Amino acid sequence: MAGQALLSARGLTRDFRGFRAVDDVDLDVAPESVHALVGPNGAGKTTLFNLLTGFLRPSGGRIELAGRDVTGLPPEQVARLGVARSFQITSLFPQLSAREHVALALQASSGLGWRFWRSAKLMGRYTERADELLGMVGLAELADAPSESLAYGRKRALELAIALALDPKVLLLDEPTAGMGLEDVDRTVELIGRVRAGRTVVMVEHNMSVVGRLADTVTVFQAGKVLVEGPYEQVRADERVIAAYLGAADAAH
Amino acid sequence: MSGFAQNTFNGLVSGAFYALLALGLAVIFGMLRVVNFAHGAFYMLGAFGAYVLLTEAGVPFWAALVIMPVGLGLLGMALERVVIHRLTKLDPLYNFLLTFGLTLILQDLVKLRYGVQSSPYATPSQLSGTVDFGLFDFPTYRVFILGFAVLLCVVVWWVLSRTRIGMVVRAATERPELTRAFGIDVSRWVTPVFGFGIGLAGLAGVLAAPMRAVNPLMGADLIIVVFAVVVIGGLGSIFGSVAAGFGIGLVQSWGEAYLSDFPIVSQTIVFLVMAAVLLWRPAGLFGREEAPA
Amino acid sequence: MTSTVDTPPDASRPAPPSGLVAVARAPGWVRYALLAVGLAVAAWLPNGLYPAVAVDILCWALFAVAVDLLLGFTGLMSFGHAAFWGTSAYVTGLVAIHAGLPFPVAVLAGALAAAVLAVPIGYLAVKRTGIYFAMVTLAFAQMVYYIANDWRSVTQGENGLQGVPRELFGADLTDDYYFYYAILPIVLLGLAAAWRIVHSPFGRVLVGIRDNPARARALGYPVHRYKLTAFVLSGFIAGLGGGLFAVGHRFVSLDVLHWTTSGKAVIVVVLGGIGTLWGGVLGAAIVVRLEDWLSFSGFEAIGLVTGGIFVLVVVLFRRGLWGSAAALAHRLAARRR
Amino acid sequence: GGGGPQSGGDQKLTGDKIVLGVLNDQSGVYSELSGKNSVTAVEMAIADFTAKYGDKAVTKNISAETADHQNKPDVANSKAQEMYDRKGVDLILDVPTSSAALKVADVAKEKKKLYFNIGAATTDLTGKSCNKYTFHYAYDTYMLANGTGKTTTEQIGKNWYILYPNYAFGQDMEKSFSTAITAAGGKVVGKDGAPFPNTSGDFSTFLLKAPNLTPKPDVLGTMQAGAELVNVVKQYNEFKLREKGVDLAVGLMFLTDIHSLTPAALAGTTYTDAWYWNFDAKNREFADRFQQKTGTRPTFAHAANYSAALQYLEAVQAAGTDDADTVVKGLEGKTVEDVFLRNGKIRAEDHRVVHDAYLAQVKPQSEVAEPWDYVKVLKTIPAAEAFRAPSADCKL
Amino acid sequence: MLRIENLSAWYGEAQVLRDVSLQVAAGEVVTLVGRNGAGKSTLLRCVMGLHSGQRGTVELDGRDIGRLPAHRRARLGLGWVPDDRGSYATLTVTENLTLPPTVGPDPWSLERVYEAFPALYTRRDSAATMLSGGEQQMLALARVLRMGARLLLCDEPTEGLSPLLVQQVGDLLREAKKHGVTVLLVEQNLHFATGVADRHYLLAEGRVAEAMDNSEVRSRERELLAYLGI
Ligand SMILES: Nc1ncnc2c1ncn2[C@@H]1O[C@H](COP(=O)(O)OP(=O)(O)OP(=O)(O)O)[C@@H](O)[C@H]1O
Ligand SMILES: Nc1ncnc2c1ncn2[C@@H]1O[C@H](COP(=O)(O)OP(=O)(O)OP(=O)(O)O)[C@@H](O)[C@H]1O
Ligand SMILES: [Mg+2]
Ligand SMILES: [Mg+2]
Repeated sequence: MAGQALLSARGLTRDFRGFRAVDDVDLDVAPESVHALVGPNGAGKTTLFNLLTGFLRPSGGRIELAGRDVTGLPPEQVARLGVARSFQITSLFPQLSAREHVALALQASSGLGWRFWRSAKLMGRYTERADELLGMVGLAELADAPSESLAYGRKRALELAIALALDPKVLLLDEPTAGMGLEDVDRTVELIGRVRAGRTVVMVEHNMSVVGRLADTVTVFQAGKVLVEGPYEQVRADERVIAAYLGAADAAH
Repeated sequence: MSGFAQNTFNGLVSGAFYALLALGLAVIFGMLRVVNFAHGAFYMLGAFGAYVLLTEAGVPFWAALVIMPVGLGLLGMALERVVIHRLTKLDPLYNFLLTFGLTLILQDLVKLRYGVQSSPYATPSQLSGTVDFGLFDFPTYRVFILGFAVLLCVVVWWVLSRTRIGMVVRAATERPELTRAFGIDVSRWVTPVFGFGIGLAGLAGVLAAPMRAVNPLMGADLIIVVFAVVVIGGLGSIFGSVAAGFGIGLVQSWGEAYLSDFPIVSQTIVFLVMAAVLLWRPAGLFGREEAPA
Repeated sequence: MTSTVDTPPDASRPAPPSGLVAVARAPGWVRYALLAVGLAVAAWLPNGLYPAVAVDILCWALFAVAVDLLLGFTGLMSFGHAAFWGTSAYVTGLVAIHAGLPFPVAVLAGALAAAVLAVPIGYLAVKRTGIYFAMVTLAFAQMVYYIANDWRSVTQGENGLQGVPRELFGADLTDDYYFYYAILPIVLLGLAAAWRIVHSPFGRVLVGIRDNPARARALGYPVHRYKLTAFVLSGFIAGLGGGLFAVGHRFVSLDVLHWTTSGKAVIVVVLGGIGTLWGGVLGAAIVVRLEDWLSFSGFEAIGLVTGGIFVLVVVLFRRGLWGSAAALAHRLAARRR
Repeated sequence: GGGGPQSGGDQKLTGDKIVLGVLNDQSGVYSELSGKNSVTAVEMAIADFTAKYGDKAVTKNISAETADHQNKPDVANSKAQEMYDRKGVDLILDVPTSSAALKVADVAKEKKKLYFNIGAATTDLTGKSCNKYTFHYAYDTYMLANGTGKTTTEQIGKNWYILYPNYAFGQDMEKSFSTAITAAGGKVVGKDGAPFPNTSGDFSTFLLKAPNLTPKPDVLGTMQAGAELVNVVKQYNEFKLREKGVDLAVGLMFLTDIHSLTPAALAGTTYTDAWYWNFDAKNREFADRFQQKTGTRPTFAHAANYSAALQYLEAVQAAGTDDADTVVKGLEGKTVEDVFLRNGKIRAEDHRVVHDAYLAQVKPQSEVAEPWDYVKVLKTIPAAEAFRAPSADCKL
Repeated sequence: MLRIENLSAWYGEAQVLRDVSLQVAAGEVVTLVGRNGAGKSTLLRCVMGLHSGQRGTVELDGRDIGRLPAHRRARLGLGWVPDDRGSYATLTVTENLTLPPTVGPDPWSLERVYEAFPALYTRRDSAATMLSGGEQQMLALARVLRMGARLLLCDEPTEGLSPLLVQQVGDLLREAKKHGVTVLLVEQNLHFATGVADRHYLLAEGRVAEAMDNSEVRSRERELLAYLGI
């Protein structure tokens, strides 16, 4: 299994001043799969994301991307290796327009960002592709609006567009549908379904219907540890998961 | 050996001034997120005020020790009401710039009225003797300063960390709007704290008057060193600022005494320490890592 | 160093001083007209002002633009830029005195030295942001000041480096009037470079980093390295100004390294308008001219005036002169539409 | 002064006027010991000159210009140029702060206009930075150190501890002091450079060290100036060093410093003064007139500014022209006597203006009979001894 | 209890609320549904007194509170759960909870809060912004319960909560209601909304498009979902 995994963690641990948020986690994400991480609040999912993307250094353990050791690399390098993420709590550039966000993301993979002697007009080459991506997430008309004026749900969509712009091998989505209206949720699910082709997606999601529709594998966390792992239907029916996470009512429903 | 003890004692006394100033800065920063560049100017006003009170109204040292901090505290509160608080919504840099401008103004106002020459101020007669410590004797006034400063730091630390005041004010400055939505009248809390921080600077000034040259520029260069002290201790950490204040006082005193052949070292030692701290613990020795920017 | 990202980019902290203002989005003819007016004024300046003052304005304009490059476009307020201005002044002076090279070469050497110094200082300083950055740069600049103060054998200490020549292939540049025109092209080049940096892809990344560094990292931008690069570029441009200043005054004193020099540079930028670039040029012209006038006016309290300007600008019109004018023009244009 | 007035007919004054420029610190640390009151002193000189010559004066159109250099050499540079070029200034006076003083010397040389420095102490003005158009009035580090070091060693105590601020001025002073002390048969048992600027304002480390040295020093020589001097003296008293048998000698002190420290704090302290207002009747008469105009007693810098302005006007009067080269020729080697210059001589070799100096001692508070009368003169140091011999570094 | 009459609000020149009128009776739980950007959060901020560009009437218990500053409104018993959760980075969890003064007759004790949210208890000494997203959401809700507010203004309180916790929040709100607390709830999750609320307002483009009761919402669920999405 470990051999085929695109992204894998071994014994991953992270402490915060004596508090262990992620505790000896082994995780294998198969290439071109959609892998969902679920679990109660505070189980350590976001922390795991931060570890995988280099925003946090692990206190122990090892992370491999396509067989390469990426433990402890800074986030920008992880990003350059083809791992893109969205943020659970919206994180944008308040004064830039939606299009500029996407252009900035598209540019990141080229060395253009260092050209302080060239004209910014060069970035115009990304406009077309940016508009295309914005169209995909339903933001075509809002391309010129500064991101601070977007309502919350739109910001989530923009997060997704930015992550896609990086054309990543691995896409890490932290609660991509949180705060969205149902239609937007459907659109997002459909979008993820579309972009997953040729990519690996890891997502944190509390909306079980989204998980059910997309995920090949589901890992359930509790208190920093892996509780259960398996296909959706199997996990969903698991007693432990119902007790710790889903709750009886929801499971019945 | 007695030389070493004396140098240590001296280091603690000049550290007491750093500590008092750093404490005021830390209170204001920790609570209001304002780096008060004018802190040195208020220190100067404290010393000058004591001088003016004495020469123009015959007010003695002990009375000045109460009047100046209170008076400057009120001035600080007015200042907070009129300008500082308008800027707290913005980047903290604006308040830094504002207080920088204020420093220039305050210095020049005093200069216009009283000139740049240092003004005389005598040690209060009750404290003009020396205390015998066996190995060495030491000016009573210095002993007084050390005791007073330590006491004050402890009291302030206790009030701010053990009572509700600190908590409310921190909340009020971090998210004024939200805090108001919880039924807390933000301005009623924030303004006095700013005044209090300024009052501390004024107090340090009055204490300095008998020991240091009293002139309009006395706080100008000092404040930069105090900034470095505060960076070392951890900006906003009350304990860190006080500890770093005393620590830097000691290090400087020892440096002067034992490294006098390397003037460049003893002069830049504060900054060297700061560079080292930045490399090792960017948030300062006792500072908490802020949510990353 | 620990870092977390799962906090809002800065709900608690308001956005840094705003950048890209209306002028950048003004119609082309407006921009060309402004450029033409600016060049015309620059060409005329020493005829209307005392040439030595005009030379100072040019140098300070470069300095201010360098500071704004960091403050307005990277969100980093350096309160220690005197370190670069001053270091370049000293190196320029030493090269000019000892090597007898044409002054542009000496100035270039000075600016390079400033850029080199900016590497270690920047490396340490960019670990911190916001107000911490200001305090850290301030402290390091003060350290450079003390070193220059103590390193008498090279810097001549308090007496300053006297007799910096204005060598340019034997041309007689003793008259400031001609010297002004000799340095004008260098200054314009420096300003153009700053403009180009701001309006380059690199500049866009800087603005992104300014507004949300964590996000920029997640996009794959090495934030610290970008900031450091901006810091070094800014140090270089400040160094150009400082070197010309040294040649302009034909000597270098410790004052070029003092923290009040850093403070003055920030005043100039704030008065002109943070994040406007050209505001710095305007601010330099006003502050330098004003100080010149004040010192002959017999008014003793210069600090009262500069401090007063500072307070007024910060409290009443934070956009500064250029920013306010641009915003006004923008609003008028919008109303007409 | 010598030389009769020229006939009014063939005056060769540029613009038919004489303009004296006072360039000094009007807002900073030197603004009281010199500053605006120096302008008043120069105006008094103009009035006295005009009164003296009446209609025979080379011109009646004499005025004073002034500018604040804020102790910044770059400002001094621009102001000096502007004064010479735009304000028609014939002579620049004062210019405290060594770096500014040296810079203005450069300007004077280049513009070929006269410059009388009064406020600065550096001997470089008459050493490696001397030039044809620059004259150094009043005092310099050599005079201060030599006067105090030598005379105090002879009269008060042989063993010295020297505390100096660690920058150019302080280091020069320390060297000159040590030389003077040793030459007079004294000994420097310890010396320390204190940080400059000393931001903490604390000198106690050094002051505590002094009485514990062996042999125990008789005199603490402090080279600090201005506010730092105030700090040293306050702490000297705090640690009761005088009671412990260590007397105080000060490198550079002005009347205004004594005023701000109070004689009580300084009683017994020795220093070298270039001039003292209550030395004799002549000085006192000038001081009275000065006080009427300014409300305060003159420092030596004020008197020197008066004297310098007057001597320049006399020289122009004698030459009948304000042409700089001619005036310089007239000044060189001239012996002069006025309220400030006693046994004065303008040396041709290096343009040092030499004159009598005075070793002064601060009176105890009880002996202070009237405001500002703070010192008694212990000894008059003759002009020939007071200043160093012309330096080989100086090539005019 | 709460009456809003002809409320309009602007951001700069853009109008986001247009003559909104609605009422919430004492003891009622009323939801506000609407698409992203419909102006729901803005409405809550207007009620709280935190939005500067507004016009119209806001009455609490028949008293016009439109001119009162936010802290006075809070003292009358308003409790706000902001959409960004409003955690204080400079305060610990316990401090976040004890910061607001009590403003109503039935404040929760700290013990009761920790019993209801054990996760908060384990993290009680951490800075609030270091909590996970869901924990912060719990904290925000717990905070207003501790104030004992009579009228809760909850902005999407279930966002980011695990299913189990969503149920718990539902229970809490029902429980609070039993104790006479009134709730104005902004919610995207219709299923959740019908579970706790008595009535619903549909906000569209800054106007109240419809007022509905539970049965109506259930019967028109498909249609509403479609509408909310478009
Ligand atoms: N920087 C930090 N310092 C201290 N504790 C932290 C830090 N970051 C996270 N934690 C703690 O670690 C635990 C796991 O947090 P994490 O954000 O990973 O949870 P999560 O699974 O993403 O939860 P949610 O679904 O609510 O987002 C939480 O209890 C949280 O309080
Ligand atoms: N600070 C702001 N500046 C300008 N416009 C804003 C601002 N905040 C919100 N808006 C705009 O006001 C409108 C209403 O926003 P509001 O946040 O009230 O919507 P909402 O219904 O709460 O949406 P969501 O469900 O996404 O939270 C949106 O169109 C939004 O773009
Ligand atoms: Mg999370
Ligand atoms: Mg909302």
